[in-house]
Formats: sequence, structure tokens, C-alpha cells
Amino acid sequence: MTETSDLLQVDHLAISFAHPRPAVNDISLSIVEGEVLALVGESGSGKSMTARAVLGLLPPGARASGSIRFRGEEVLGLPEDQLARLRGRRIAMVFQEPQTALNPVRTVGWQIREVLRAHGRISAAAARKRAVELLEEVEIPEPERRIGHYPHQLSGGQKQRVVLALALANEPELLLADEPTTALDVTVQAEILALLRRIRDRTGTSILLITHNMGVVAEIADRVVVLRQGDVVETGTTREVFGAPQHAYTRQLLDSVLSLPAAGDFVHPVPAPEPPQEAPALRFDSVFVEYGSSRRGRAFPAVQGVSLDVAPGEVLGLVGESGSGKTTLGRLAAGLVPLAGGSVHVHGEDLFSSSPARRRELGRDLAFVHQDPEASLDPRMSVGASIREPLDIHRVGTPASRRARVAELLEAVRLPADVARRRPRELSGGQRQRIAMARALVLGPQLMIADEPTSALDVSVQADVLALFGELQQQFGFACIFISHDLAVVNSVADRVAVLRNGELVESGPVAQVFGSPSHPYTQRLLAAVPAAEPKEPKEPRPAHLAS
Amino acid sequence: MLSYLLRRVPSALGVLFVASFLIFLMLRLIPGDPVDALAGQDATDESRQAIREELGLDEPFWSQYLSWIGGLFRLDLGQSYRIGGSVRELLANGALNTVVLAVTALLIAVTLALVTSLVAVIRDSRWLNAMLAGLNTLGLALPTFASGLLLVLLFAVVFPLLPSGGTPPDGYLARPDITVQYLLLPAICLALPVWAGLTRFLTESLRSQMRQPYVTTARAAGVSRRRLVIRHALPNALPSTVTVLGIQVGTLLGGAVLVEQIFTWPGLGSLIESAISGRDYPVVQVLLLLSVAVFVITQLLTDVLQAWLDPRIRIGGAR
Amino acid sequence: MTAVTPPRPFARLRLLAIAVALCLMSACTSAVGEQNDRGSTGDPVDGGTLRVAAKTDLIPKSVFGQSSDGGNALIGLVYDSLVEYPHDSLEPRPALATSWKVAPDGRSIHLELRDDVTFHDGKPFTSEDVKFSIQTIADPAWSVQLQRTAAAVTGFDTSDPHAITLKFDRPLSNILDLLDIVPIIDEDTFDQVKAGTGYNGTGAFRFAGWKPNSELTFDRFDDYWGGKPHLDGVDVKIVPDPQAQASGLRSGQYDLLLGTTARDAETFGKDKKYAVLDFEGATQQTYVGFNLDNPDLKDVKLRQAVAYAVDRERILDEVYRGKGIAQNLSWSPSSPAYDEAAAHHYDRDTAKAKDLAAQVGKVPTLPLQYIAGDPTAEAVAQIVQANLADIGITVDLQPVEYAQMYQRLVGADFDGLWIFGHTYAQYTPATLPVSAYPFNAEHNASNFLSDQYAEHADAAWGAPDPDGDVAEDAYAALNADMIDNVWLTDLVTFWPRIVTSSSVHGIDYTKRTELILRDAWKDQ
Amino acid sequence: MMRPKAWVGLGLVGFVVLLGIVGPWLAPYGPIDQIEGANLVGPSSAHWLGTDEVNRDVLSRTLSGIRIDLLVVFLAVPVGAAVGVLVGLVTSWWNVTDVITQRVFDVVLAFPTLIFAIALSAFIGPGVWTIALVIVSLEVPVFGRLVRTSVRSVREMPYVEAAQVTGAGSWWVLRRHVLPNSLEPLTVQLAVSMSVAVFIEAAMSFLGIGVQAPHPSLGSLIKDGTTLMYDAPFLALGPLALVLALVLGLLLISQSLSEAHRD
Repeated sequence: MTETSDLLQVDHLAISFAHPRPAVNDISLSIVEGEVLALVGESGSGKSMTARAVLGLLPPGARASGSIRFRGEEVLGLPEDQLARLRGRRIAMVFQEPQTALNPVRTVGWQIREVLRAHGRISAAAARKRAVELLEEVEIPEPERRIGHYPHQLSGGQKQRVVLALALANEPELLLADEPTTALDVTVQAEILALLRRIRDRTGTSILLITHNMGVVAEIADRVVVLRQGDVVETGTTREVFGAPQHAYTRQLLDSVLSLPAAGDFVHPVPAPEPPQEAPALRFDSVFVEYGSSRRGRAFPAVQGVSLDVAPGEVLGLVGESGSGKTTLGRLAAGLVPLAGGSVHVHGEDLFSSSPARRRELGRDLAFVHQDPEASLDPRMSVGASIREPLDIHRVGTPASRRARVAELLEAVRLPADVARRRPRELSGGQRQRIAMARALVLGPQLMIADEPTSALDVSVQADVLALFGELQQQFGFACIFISHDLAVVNSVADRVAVLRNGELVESGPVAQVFGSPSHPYTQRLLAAVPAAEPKEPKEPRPAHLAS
Repeated sequence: MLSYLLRRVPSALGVLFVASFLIFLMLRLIPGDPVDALAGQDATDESRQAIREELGLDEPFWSQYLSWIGGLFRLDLGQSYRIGGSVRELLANGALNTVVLAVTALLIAVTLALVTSLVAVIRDSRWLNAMLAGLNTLGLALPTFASGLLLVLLFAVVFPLLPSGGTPPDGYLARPDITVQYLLLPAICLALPVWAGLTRFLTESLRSQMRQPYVTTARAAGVSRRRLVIRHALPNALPSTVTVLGIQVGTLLGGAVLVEQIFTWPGLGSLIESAISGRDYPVVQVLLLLSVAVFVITQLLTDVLQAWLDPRIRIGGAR
Repeated sequence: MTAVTPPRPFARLRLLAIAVALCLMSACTSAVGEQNDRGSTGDPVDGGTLRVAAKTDLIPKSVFGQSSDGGNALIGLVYDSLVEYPHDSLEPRPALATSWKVAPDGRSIHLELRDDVTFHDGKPFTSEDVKFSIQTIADPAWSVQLQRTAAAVTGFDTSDPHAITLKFDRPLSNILDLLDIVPIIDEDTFDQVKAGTGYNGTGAFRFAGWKPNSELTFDRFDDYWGGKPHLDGVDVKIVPDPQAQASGLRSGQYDLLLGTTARDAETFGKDKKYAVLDFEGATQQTYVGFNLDNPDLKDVKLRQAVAYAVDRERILDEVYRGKGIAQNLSWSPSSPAYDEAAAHHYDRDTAKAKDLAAQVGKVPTLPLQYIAGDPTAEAVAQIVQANLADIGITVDLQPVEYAQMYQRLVGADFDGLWIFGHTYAQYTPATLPVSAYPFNAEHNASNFLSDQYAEHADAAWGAPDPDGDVAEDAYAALNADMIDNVWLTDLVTFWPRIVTSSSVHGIDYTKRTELILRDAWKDQ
Repeated sequence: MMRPKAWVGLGLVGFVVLLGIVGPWLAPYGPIDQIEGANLVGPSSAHWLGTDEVNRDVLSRTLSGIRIDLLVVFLAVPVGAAVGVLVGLVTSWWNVTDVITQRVFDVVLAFPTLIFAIALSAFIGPGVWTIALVIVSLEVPVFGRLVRTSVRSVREMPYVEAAQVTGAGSWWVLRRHVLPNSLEPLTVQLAVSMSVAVFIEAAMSFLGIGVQAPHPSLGSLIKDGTTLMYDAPFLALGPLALVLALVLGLLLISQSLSEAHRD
């Protein structure tokens, strides 16, 4: 099965650690020149470790066996100095998190020069010239000016472009891209994917793309390798895999991808929920929020004049890209950030002008679910104590009745009762998010604010949690602000949706209406940028957007 | 950058003012009247009163305090009760010796800490790490006076290579080679705990920087380990190390009290001891305030240095 | 195009390290070696600087009063006195005065002065300087213990610049003590004395500089009337820690130590490389004092019990290494007032002590104050504490810094018991009860006031001849006062010991423990 | 799972503590008993560590001296730490009290420890309680600051926000979330502070402002030994070894705690 034209050939790669930890069992794959190969899998599938093994970048304590050949030569187990000659020069790598992948105290130009110098002497002038070229190549405007900038002066998209420039600096034959767009907003993600494709087309560099996002795969990959817990599940061209998945796991992955309504799906407006009989669960009346201290003259607006209603029992999706103010709006509803203008009414009561005691009382009807499952539970408290805490705060019932309520809630979020005695760190991310939801619901709140509750989860887990959320919402009938950057997620859970941009409301309305026939150009662009989970025919590149 | 500095100045001044008041108040509460020590057994009430007036001790507390503070601004630190000369001149000599000692110790500590932690992280060999960790812990665990006496015993008495104490006889500049020999033992003694603390912190923070994604990025681009440590990780580890260094500098003056005693180094440490025991208020209060000022200024400098080393603070977040 | 060479930081560091090492090994001279390699020829040679380590620094405001090593060195080197006592007797020798005669009524003294003496600044020495010097000492501001004696000199006849007649308002048996002790100072430059900036004397060395807490430096005075000194100069370094002094001598940094402990001196004495000089005659005393203002100490039986309880022999043997005399009296053995029987009246007798203590009844815990940070004082205090524990008296040790200790002595406000040293016992006996703080009959550190004692002190002071019968009677009465009243009890009479490197010769000293270095020399 | 480092540290500290507890019963003599004729004799079967210049058995004094250090380490430090934690916890929640307290801490921390100790001993006299007071006043701001850092970071944690949204008050959050989550850095600091306390005791005794004669502490025994460095070099060895063991043990414990905390 060995083909001589293979650029990279991985055979029976196995990676193990001294202590139990997700590892690689048996992975074989190959890339030919000029090809984009997608390595797909959920967390723990071993996709990142495989890529790191190619460059000898495994964490300390990892042992790899099998074979990795680059242009027919074995690279696994090469000494550090020989690997250093390979790295960057012939095989380069791009990492997931552009925020941390660049040295924060060095300029962009310095970092590019440093990478160039790693593979031979180069004069300062030549290095500068090459740096400008590279920044042009990754489509960063004003490259002459940008090379003097520090990473923190660049946007997330620009940073990822710089990381790409670093990888391309020494014209490698193979580019390993480890989730290069996961941390980016959808519109930026679309631009970076387009850029990757153009680079491949222009330079013939092969790309090994590691991702969990089937949409991204469909968008760019020629072939796909599906991994699951360290083993290859399925290999094939993108068309084959998407069209006729052979393995049940591949099918499951594809099924759990949420989709948006196709353009024009919306024809008849769904009858709007009956006009509210009672006061809205939450009302924003042209609210303003500022960050920073106005006293020091460095306040900047985070939310500007947003007015929104959430009816009782209604789920309002709040979407927007980073910096749009969606999280701030959610925190405002919870009373966690100070109000700079306008008013917030919870069940008709003005939240910010009520007394602290009254606000604590209002808290009984309010719940907050945070994005990060790592941090949303107190690591020092048992799961049961965490769920019980709101009952303890408001001294609801007897200890026995509180325990009973905890058991009830655990059942509602479909977790075994004995979980109550465990500590958060013993649980998976999905389980922790369920517990966070159970805690949020323990007092039977009227309003829940859910800030990206599923964004840190794997797709299949996300699908389960969203399904559970839907059921719980049915069962408990609370109103909810559901914040997400993922339009498909909002599509699957929300009744209505509000689109935010730079702290302002762009448009709002029933989900089917906004997503089906968006009226605002920004909403349209947002929707267009979402990669569809089906392979496309090769087509001419989309107009390149300016880097954000 | 400048505004960053300016924002810190008021709180530093506040600390100094509060400290000056506390010092002044505390010294007045200490039992023992300086006039007793000066007047003698055959003193009459009149002569005691004359001394009292001469020293300004007959004035009310507040006016004494204000005239002291006022004098400080004119660099008039007052007159020593016991020695008789102006406090400023008295301090100048001691301060020079202490500064020379402390700065040398600091240079030794910082240089050695940089070298040892860089070598440790670059080589990353098991036995080297174990050896350095052992030395390090010993440096932290050995009390200053014990290490000082050991140094004297070893290098001055058993093997008489270096002087056992004192300052160079002809001043610091006349014979630099002699000066080095006089400075070596006390400076090493004072530097030892600073070196140990600094090395431990810097090594840890270099190691944690080496685990950062940006290092992986550079490594994946083929940058050698030595360059990764020195050119990439070090500049990132420095800002926080500077803070630790700032705290260490603050403790140097306290350590100097011991080292100066062991090596009969006539600096501020020995001056403050004799001044406190002699109830020489004008000297004591200036010395105490000086030690607070050193601390406050060091903190200010560390803040500035840290900001300067970190472009995120230096240049600010504006895109 | 400039090629960029990657820097090699370790290479640079290595170079630097090698450079430093090379410098240390070859090019530079050793600060230690330079001072050690010297051979001795046995004959006096000129040149060299004597490096002295002193425990305590000069205090300009009390340079003539509170004794300190630095101040003593200054007085001994820079100033001369009119007469000089030899170490072992009270028969004075001429110094700045060539001859003297006390009037038959004991109320005046006439002195002939040298006419070839100049101060360091070139000013000739005259009788006016004598007058100014004595008047200065009489000024209470200097807190000199001999102030009372100096103040009794009321008339000065300075008509002859090279002779002076001093008149007294009462007979002064200890006038020669005063003339031995008073340094002859210069009025014109006197402002500098209090500020510590200048000391203009007639002595063998001129004051060159003072760095507080650090060092005093002196240069040879070529025009010294006693002949040019051998040494080029003297450096007195302030080294408070006896341990550091010992280390410094061993490592060759000092030639002479003023502050060794008895035990260090003993150790050095066994080593040929060092010499130990006993300042015999310049005796000092360590004593236990009682503040009678403390109600617990009012009862003389208790004080007597303490005097019987203390183990003087042990203190002498273990702390002072046998160099001295264990006695309860306050005189040097050479003093005319010394009485062998009285000196051993309170030899250790635990039974008597217990008996006396029992008569007093329950004694509360007594505070015992001593010099903080002085190993000798601390050892003595602990032995005394243990001795008193043996007779059922509990003592609480309270270390007090030297300066505070001195202040309490002057102000007579110790809390209870204290251990300190006194001197002046080697002088004319009258000097002690008239001038020394612990004994001064008018007001002393113990707050012991007795008309009888004052009378006896006065009698000794006024005796025409310090060795005469009148004086002898007064001394006997004083001894009886001391034994009966025990406001303090002496522990040990000892003499200071200094340690030098064996390359130093010709060291001399005054009865007041001031160094005399006019004939000292150092092997080159 | 415990690291070997932690075991060694615990072993060293435990050894010293055990000696301090049972030592006085094992000691052949009383700590201040003066033995006739035994003036500064070297180590022998009668006096394992020799005798000092006033004829006391150094072994007995060392065993008794440990107790002073144990008092300082296990009483003064925890008291200072407790006060500091309480003050830091309470004041750092509200901005006004926080600013005031932090300024006060700034001032206290601005004095070098030993200089502060010298000044304080001039004020209240030397002794064990002076050492304890120096340590307490040093540790209060140290722990106050540490807790403040924890409060500031924990109060931003999502689980705290979740509780606050539900209606939890400041006290609730401080007690239920902030304090428990600050404990780890506090235990590390506690071990570090304890080792510093041993240093402070030793340094103060060395300067003569610590434990006063005739009572022994490890620091004063080392000082006594060093003043007789040439005549009786054996005197300081025993106490010095114990100080090293105690400090080393505490440092190892703190290091392994912070390593465990980091992993």
C-alpha cells in the first residue's frame, strides 16, 4: 500500500503515556503532494498527538512507536538537532489558539526573522523584506507597519494570519494545521479557510488539517481520515465520506452536526406566541453598558441602546461575534455588570433600582449557566452541595427535602444519584454542564441566562446537552436568554433570535424568519460564512474580506 | 508609560507619609529620655532644660514633626544627639558602604541566577537539576549568619585567602583588585539567599514559559532549544521575575544588618543598631524612613521596569 | 549587507569568568598576603601603620567622659597630660609639666611647664591651655567623672606662660590624679571637638579623620617633643564583635585588638604568632550594684546575703581565665586603701548567705541588668544568677545596651541589681568616693546616701598626704562603710589584656587604659 | 499520592517536633543547670554536645531550646496567619476597606523585618514575646495580601457569579467559596512563613534581641556557639543542624505543596 509519491506516510503509529491519558492506538495515513487531508475526531481521538508526533513535539513522557516517513525517510525517533532542521523548513505547523501561539513580548517582524534565522543566516534587511512579503502573502494590510506591532495589537484573525506566515516563512512542503480556525469567529474562519486554500493552490504545499468541525472539512478537504479514541475509523475522499459514510461513528458525527434553515426556507411566518398576558420575564429598555472607568476617561461602550423583551417561557437566542456585547447583555440581565443607561425589568420589576435585599430575593427566580464547564462549579464542593447551594442560600425546606430536590434534579438532567457525592473534577465536561443546569433549575427559576453553555463541548456531547436543554425548558417552562456564537445551536433551541454587532442590536425576530430570510446585510454575511456540513463543488474563491 | 508611572506615585508618597508619621510617633513612645544620656550625673535642671531646648525637644509633638518633615524636604536631616555631626554626613558614609555592598550582592545574585537557571533549563539534565535544586534549597535554608561565619572560617581563617571583614583601607576606587577581595565574602553571603530565591523562581517560570504555545510555535519552526530559552522564554519570564527581585531588594537592607555585623562592614545596618540603642532619634527616624523609602522606590522601579519589559503594558492595548 | 551572527551568550560569560579568575589569581595582589609576609629583625624600625581593632566608637559629645575604645585611643594618641603615673605606683612622672610642688596647706599646686611643646597646628603650648583644659573638664556638660575634682580648682595663675599655679577651694589629695587624667586641649580649635571634626593636641600622633562607626585615623606628629614616633600612623577600626576582631587578627587584617574576650586572649597567648599584653596597674573592676530605691533592696541583710553568695573565684577562673583577683573590696591591690582582710570579708559562704536571706524573709524576683551583647557580662550575670538561686533568690536577667546601661548608671535608675565595671580604683583612693559614679558620696548610682560615708570621703579627699596617717584612717573608715552597707559588692579586679600580632613591639598604656604608641614599632 | 520530597520534609520537621516534645524528658540535665567543674568541655559520653562557658550541658539546652522555635513556628505564625486571613478576607471584599488595608499593609511590609525587629525590641524590650510579636506583625500583611489575591480571583469565578445571581450575599460567598478555594496557596505560604520564622528567631537571637539568657533557643545557642568559634567549635553544631533540619523540612513541604498545587 506504500506509494512512492506519498509526501508523508504514517504507519501503525501508537503513542502511550506513563499514566492513563488519551493516547494513540494504531493510526495509519498518508498524504500526497498538494493534497488537503482532514483528520477528524472529537477530543481524545488522538488527532493532535498524531500531528505533533510528525514533528517530534510530543509532550515529555510520551512514547511513540510505529513509523512516520517523510518523503520516504523515517522521522520518528530522530534526534532533536535533525528534527530542528526538518521543523519549519520542510514541515511546518499551525496551532489552534492564535491568542497564545505568538510570543507576546516580541514584534511580529522579530518573530518572522527569528524563524528565518533558524534555518540559516540572513541579513536584517533581507529578513525584513521577506517578512513584508510573507505578511502580504497572508493578506495582512499595511505589512510594513504591522511588522513593528506586538501580538496584542492585532486582532484574532490577524494573529492567526501571522502564525500562518511564520509557518510559511521557510516554504515548507507540508503544513500541519491543528484546528486553525476553531478559536475564531465564523466570518474570520471563512476567510482563513479561503486563505489556506489559496496558499495550497499557489504553492502546492500539502496540508494536514486537524479539526472537529465537519463543516470545515466539507469546505476545504480533499480526503478525510476519521479518528476515534486513537484508532482510524474511516478513510476516504470527502465526497465518499459525506455521501456514504461507512462507519456508524462517522454517521453519528455527521448527524450531530446542526444545520441552519436553507435560504428561502422561511415562507410562512410561524404564528407568533400569543401577545404576552403578563409582564415580560425580562425587558431591556434601551440599555447601555460601559467598560472601564469613566473617571479615568477610558470607558468604552459595550452595549449601546439595546431594547429587547423576553416573554415568559420563551427562549431568546442572542448571537453575534466576539465583541458584539452578547455576553455583556446576558451578564447585565443577571445584575453582574453595572448599568450605564436605560433600565432592566425582571418580571416587571426594575432590577437596578431595587434594594440589595430585594435583588437577592429576585435572585430566586434567576439562574445563570456559564460557558466554561471547568470553572462553573466550585472545585471544593461536592456536586450535591453545588446543586443544593441556592436552596441553602434561601433556606428553602429541610435538609432532607433539599437532598430530595437534588436527587430529583439529578434525575432530570439524567445523571445517576450517586454523582451527588463526587467532586466536579471527576466528571466530564458534558456532565459538569448538566450539573450546572441542575443547579440553575433547583429553585425553579422563571428566567435562565445561559452563556454559551455548549461551546466548550464536543459535537456529539453538545447535541445531547442541547436536547436535554430543550426537554428541561419544556418541563420547567422558564424563559431563557441563550447566548451563542454558533448560529446552528441557536437555531436548534431558540424561539426568537437577536443579532448583535458592536454592542448594537442588528435585528431580532423569530428564528426561522431571521435565519431564513435575513433582512440585515450583516446577518446575511454571518449566515453565509457558516460552513455547511456538505462538500461543495470546487468553485471560484469567494471575495476576500478585509482582515478584521 | 509615563501616565502608568504617575498613577503609582501618589500611593507611594502616601505610604511614605504614613510611615514617617508612624516612625516619629513610635520613637517618641519608646521609654528613655535622650536628655538623660546627654546631661550626665552632675547635670542641673537648668543644664537639662538647655539641652532640651537646644534639641527642640521642648516643642509640642506636632511642631517637632512638621519641622522634621520640613527639614527633610530641604535635605536637612537634623543633628545627631550622640555623635554631634549632621545626620546627613553621618549617613553618607554608612549609606555608601551599604549601597556598595548591596549592589554588589545584587549583581552577583542576579548574574548567577540568570546563568544557573538558563543553564538548568537549556541543559535540562536530571542530575544537574537535582544538584541545582539541592544547592538552591541549601541557599534558602542556611541562615545568613551561619553561612557568613562559615565563609569567614573557610576563606579567611583556615585558608587565609580573603579578608575576614571590613572595607578596603584606601577606599573603593584606589585599588579595584583589593576592593574586590574585601567585597567578595560579605557580598556572597548577602547574595546567597537572593540568588537561591531568584533562581528557583526564574527556573520555574522559564519552565512554565517553555510549556507555552508560543514556544511550541517557535519550536515547530525549527528554533533551537538554546534560542527558545534565551530569546523567547526569557523575555517573557523577566517581568514577573523583576517583581520577585523587587521584593528581594526590599529584604536586602534587613539582611545587611546581619552581614554588616559579621563582616564588620560599617554600613547603615550597624549604624541603625547603635543609633537605636543610643536613643539617637534623629538618626533612627531618618534611617527607618530611608529603609521604607528604599522599599517604596524599589517597588516603583519594579513596576516601571516590569511595564517596560512587557509591551502589553508599555504600548497599551490600542490596536 | 550586514550579516547577523546569532549571539553566543555562554561564550561571552565564559570569557568573563576566565578573565575574573585570571585577575584574581595573578594580576592582583592579595589583600591578605600583602599584610602577612613580614620578617622580624628585633630592632626598632620606622614606618608602617598600626591597625587597631576597637570595640566601641568615639562619641564626640562625651569624648572626655564616657569611655570608649575609640575615645580612649584618641585621648592617648593625640593628647598629653601634665604628669603621668607609672602603671604600678602613684608616684607621678613629668610629662608636659617638668616639676610641681603642692603648697603646705594643700590648697594650691605650682607646676613648671615645658617650653618646647607645640600643638599639632603649630601653636605653642602655654599655661593658658592648662587653665582651659581643667575648666573644660569642670563643665558638667561633659559628664566627666572627675568633674567634682576639677571644679574644686578655682584659681589659675597664668602670668608665666611656662608655669602655672592652681588654687583649690579645699584641700585636694587627688590633685595629681586630675593632672594625670586631664588631656591638654586647645581652646582655639575647641569647636571641632564636639563636632568630631578635629582634635588638636600635643601628642605623638595627630588626628587625621573619623568615619563614625567605621574608623579613626591618626598620622605621626614629626615635631613631637618626646621624639619622632616610629609608626607612620595608626588606624583604629571599629569592630564591635569580639569574634570578628579575633577573625581579623587571624586573617592578618589587624595588628592589635582592644576588645578580645579573656578566653580569646588565652587562646591567642598559646600561639607564638601573637602576643598578649596585660595592662597591669590599669586595673578594672566588675561589680554587682544594688539600687536602694528598689524597696526590695532596702534591707542591708539581703545585700550582704548576695555578697556572701556570689562565687568570685569561679567568675575569676572561668570568665576571666584567672587573670585578676577575686575580692569584694573596690580597690586595686596597689592602692593605699587596699586591705587584704576586708577584701575577703565576703568570701563565698553559702550558709551565711542563706541565713541572712532567711532573715529577710520572702524575696520577690529581682531584676538584674547587664550589658547586652557582651559575652563576658552575660557569663558573669548567669553565674551570679545561679549563685543566687542557690540561696533561694530568683533573679531575672535583663540585658541592656551599653549606652542605656551607662545612662542608667549616670541617672541612678537601674531597676534592681546590675552588673557593670568601674575603674578609678587604681588612683588615689579619694578619687573613687568623690568622683566615680558608683561611689560618689554626694549622689551615686545606688542612691546610697549616708552622712557618715560622705564624711569619710571628704576626710580622704582633704587628707594632706594620700599615704599619710590621716588618709589611712579615712580609708579604713571607707572600707568599713563599704563592708557594712554593701550598696555594691565587687566581684573581680582584673586588668585589661590586649592581643597583638607578634610583629608589633613597644606598646605602652596609661593607667586609664589609653594606648601609648610613641615608642611602638612594627616589623617591616 | 505523596512525593518523596514531602515525606523527607515531614520526616525532618516531625523529628525536630518530636525532639522538642519529648526532649526535656530525655535531657540529662536541666537547661540552665550549671555543672560544677564542667567548663567548656568537648563532646564526651557525659556531655554529648559538650558544655558551654557557664558549665551547662549543651545537649540539654538544645533539647529545651527547640521548644522556643516550636512556639514561634507553630503558634506565632498560625496566629499571624489567622489574623491576616481574617482581615484580608473581610476587607478586600469592599473597595474602600480594601484600599485602606492594603496601604497599611504596604507600610508594615515596607520595613525590613530585622530593622523592624530591632526597633520593636527597643520599644518593648527583647524576649520571646518580642520575637512572637515581630512574626505576627510580619505575617498579618503577608497573609492578608495573599488572601486578597485569592478573593480578587475567586470572586470572578463563574461559580461565584452563579451563586451571586441566585442571591448569595458577600458573607456567604466569602465563607463558602472564597475561603475554601484560598486554602491551597495559604498552606504553601504557611510552610514558607514557618521557615522564615525560624530564621527570624535565629537572627534576632543572634543580634541579641531575641530569647534572653539564661534560657536557650536554637538561635541563641548558635550565637553562643559562634562567639566561641575558635575555642569550642562543637558548641554550635547541634543547634545549627536542628535549625537546618527544621527550615529544610518546612521548605521541602512548601515546595511539594506548591508542586502538588500546580499539577
